[in-house]
Amino acid sequence: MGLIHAEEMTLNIGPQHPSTHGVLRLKVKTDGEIISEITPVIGYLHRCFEKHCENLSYEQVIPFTDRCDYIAAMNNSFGYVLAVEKLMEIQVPERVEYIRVIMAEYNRIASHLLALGTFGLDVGAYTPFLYMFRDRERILDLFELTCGARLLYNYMWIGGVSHDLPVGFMEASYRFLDEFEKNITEYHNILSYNKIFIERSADVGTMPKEVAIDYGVTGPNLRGSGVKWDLRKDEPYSIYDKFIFNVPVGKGLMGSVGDCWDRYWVRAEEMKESVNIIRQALDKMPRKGDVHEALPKKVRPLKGSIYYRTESPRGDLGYYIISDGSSTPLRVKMRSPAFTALSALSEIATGWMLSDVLVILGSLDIVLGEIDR
Amino acid sequence: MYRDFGTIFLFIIIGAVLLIAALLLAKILSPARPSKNKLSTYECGEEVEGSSWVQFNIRYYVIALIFIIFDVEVLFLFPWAVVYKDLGWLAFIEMTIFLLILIVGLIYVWKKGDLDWVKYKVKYGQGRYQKLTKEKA
Amino acid sequence: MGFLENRFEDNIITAKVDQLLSWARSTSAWYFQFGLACCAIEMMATAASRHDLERIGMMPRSSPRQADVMIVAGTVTLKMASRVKLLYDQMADPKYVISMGSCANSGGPYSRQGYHVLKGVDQIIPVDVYIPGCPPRPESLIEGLLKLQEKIRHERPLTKNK
Amino acid sequence: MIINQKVSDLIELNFTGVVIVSEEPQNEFIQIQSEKWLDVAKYIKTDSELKFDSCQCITGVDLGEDKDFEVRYNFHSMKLKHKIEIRIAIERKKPSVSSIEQVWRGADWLEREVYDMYGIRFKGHRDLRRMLLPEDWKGWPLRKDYKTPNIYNGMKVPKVRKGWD
Repeated sequence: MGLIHAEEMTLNIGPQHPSTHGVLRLKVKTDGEIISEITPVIGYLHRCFEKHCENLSYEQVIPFTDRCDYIAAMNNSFGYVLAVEKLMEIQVPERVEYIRVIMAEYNRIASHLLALGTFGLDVGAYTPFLYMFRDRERILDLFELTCGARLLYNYMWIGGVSHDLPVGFMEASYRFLDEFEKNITEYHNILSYNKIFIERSADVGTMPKEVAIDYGVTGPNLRGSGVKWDLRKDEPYSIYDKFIFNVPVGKGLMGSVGDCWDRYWVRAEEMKESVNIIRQALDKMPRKGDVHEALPKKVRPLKGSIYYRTESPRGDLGYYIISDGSSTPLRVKMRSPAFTALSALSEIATGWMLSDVLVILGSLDIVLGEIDR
Repeated sequence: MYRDFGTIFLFIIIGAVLLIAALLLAKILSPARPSKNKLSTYECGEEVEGSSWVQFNIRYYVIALIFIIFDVEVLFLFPWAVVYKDLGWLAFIEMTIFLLILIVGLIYVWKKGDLDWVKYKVKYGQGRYQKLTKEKA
Repeated sequence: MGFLENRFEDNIITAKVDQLLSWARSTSAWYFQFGLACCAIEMMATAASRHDLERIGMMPRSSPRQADVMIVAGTVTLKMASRVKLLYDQMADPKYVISMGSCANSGGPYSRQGYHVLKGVDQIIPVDVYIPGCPPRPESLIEGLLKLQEKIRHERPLTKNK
Repeated sequence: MIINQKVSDLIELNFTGVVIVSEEPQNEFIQIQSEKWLDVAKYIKTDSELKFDSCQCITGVDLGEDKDFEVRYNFHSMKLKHKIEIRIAIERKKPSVSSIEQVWRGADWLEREVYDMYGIRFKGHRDLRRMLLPEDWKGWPLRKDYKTPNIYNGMKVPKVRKGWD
């Protein structure tokens, strides 16, 4: 049978596809059902973020950082704001630090809920998506309570936050957190230990530790491969050193270390850790304090540059800001974690079947707004 | 006897009518504005590269052949099963011989590995895909 | 043109048949899953459990052949524009377009320095309903869809020159 | 930061005359020349004391209309948990620097994006194409002297002035 030569067919899992999580195109060479070569083509959502940063002042850039990673907008602007404050050596009051950590962690839970829900969709389970969006809506209500917006908040300002916490926020949070803890175990029962889900995602698309580090993959994808690296723990920024939480690392419970199931499991466990952080933050938060206290009159950092990293739900979100003393930055470069995660896709997904490749893509949890910037 | 044929004929008529009605209704009512772009093949918004008339892997042909063989085998079993009661032991022995021959064929095909539908070429396979990992080039 | 389309005079019978046809089309307008950016997440949230889109008869379809409404949810960049045009052409008639979010309406926040952003999707495809907002709230998206359904309901597919 | 001083001394030890002492003390970085950059890169990845195994971020910078370009690399070591920043100045007429794509696989896409935005050619890069913009896009957008094109494939690019302002 070796004489008969089988050609390969080139397919486009193109910009418009239900499971590419946005406008990503995968040029795929298939031999029957097996993928022999994948080249991701991106740029369909390149919205010139860095060009905007060179023409807008520092505080005008904040809404654009929200729109880069639109699923975790709080974490994005949190990273940018911290970078500029470090550049200007602004010391933010205690209460603002706590509010920012609470908002960032809530946004992490909301982003992970969306990631797990759509990953369930990729594997073919429709109902967990609806369960998880029901809880995500509850978190969006809390955001709406504080800053009026559901998805893109422009909440983090340089030196403070836009609104103080409203009156009913604390009780609503406690009520939500108690119910949400029970829901996480419910999600584990529906999806994580579901036989078909394990069959489809365990041992599939394993990413060894060396490949992950070499490609610069960070965040839950890296922790899924067994590397214990979390910026909140290893390079504590803001007030993360005041909280006690552990960092879940992939242990290969259902398959090998670093497979799709592990990345999914790490995200599910991280949600529990975020709930702990929020609880501790809500207890220890100083009740009084004006949030607009440290707002600078003119945002005009002195000449210099800084590379500041924070832990976004997708990984190491880095901002490289160069200021030339004027009120508009000379250059802002956003190091996007999903960008490097996607660059590892062609390495770990060759040789799998077409349907497995989409499961691997879903487990990497990429957002195209952040990749194309 | 003839009444039965009548009902079958009636079924055929109703089936045909329903089928044609469904197709015609759609053809009549829907606005048809064919254009070159509309008739081009849909590939997620991209122009199509290459063609789908490629030489497929041979294993699909072999699998199809094996399926047809065992499908026809079941075909022979149906009439036999209907009149099985009044044929007695002789028919039973004949049928078991027939089945045995085919089972030998199945074992041969299974051992030869033609039933392996999928030939993975995984780069970092672990766990159940361990043996499929390509030798580290 | 279709066999029966725009063929009859305007009288009581064709008016009633038109009403029936348009009503049937309006209550089952399947939308074409075409999420580009942040508005796609709001579209997903609208289609999910709290604000359900299926109760107004709109089911997500991922192929242009089976969809009636194309919701352009997000920023249309210049690289994506030719694909949007091709996908719109590949949709089956009768087809409608909803431009969701200020990025699709007019380039939105990216209209000044966005060298790679198309300033409004109506430069390449005809748009039926514009929904303002960045991203529009699920309620405003549903209001836009209801306005589109109202527009479909008043169409007259069978009568001449209407 | 002590690590920064140790790294520049080690590089100075192995590759004499590469490190340029720069006047900007505020941040920890090492300015080096671009000639022997590939060997320095291999050295800092494999050296037992440094082990920078993860290339975090590559940033292209256009310092001004007539000034030079600059490429800034941020490296990080997962094992020894320290990080440094290396800067390389590139002259504006024929911008090119040797590519470190074979050393860190993550640098492949980052370099292609810097090429796409600034036109800095990375010598030795196996597949240097535009990363984000379409292939037939003319010009390098993030350069300070970049003019937005008026028409691209028949679509008006700049905002239509009439009626919108």
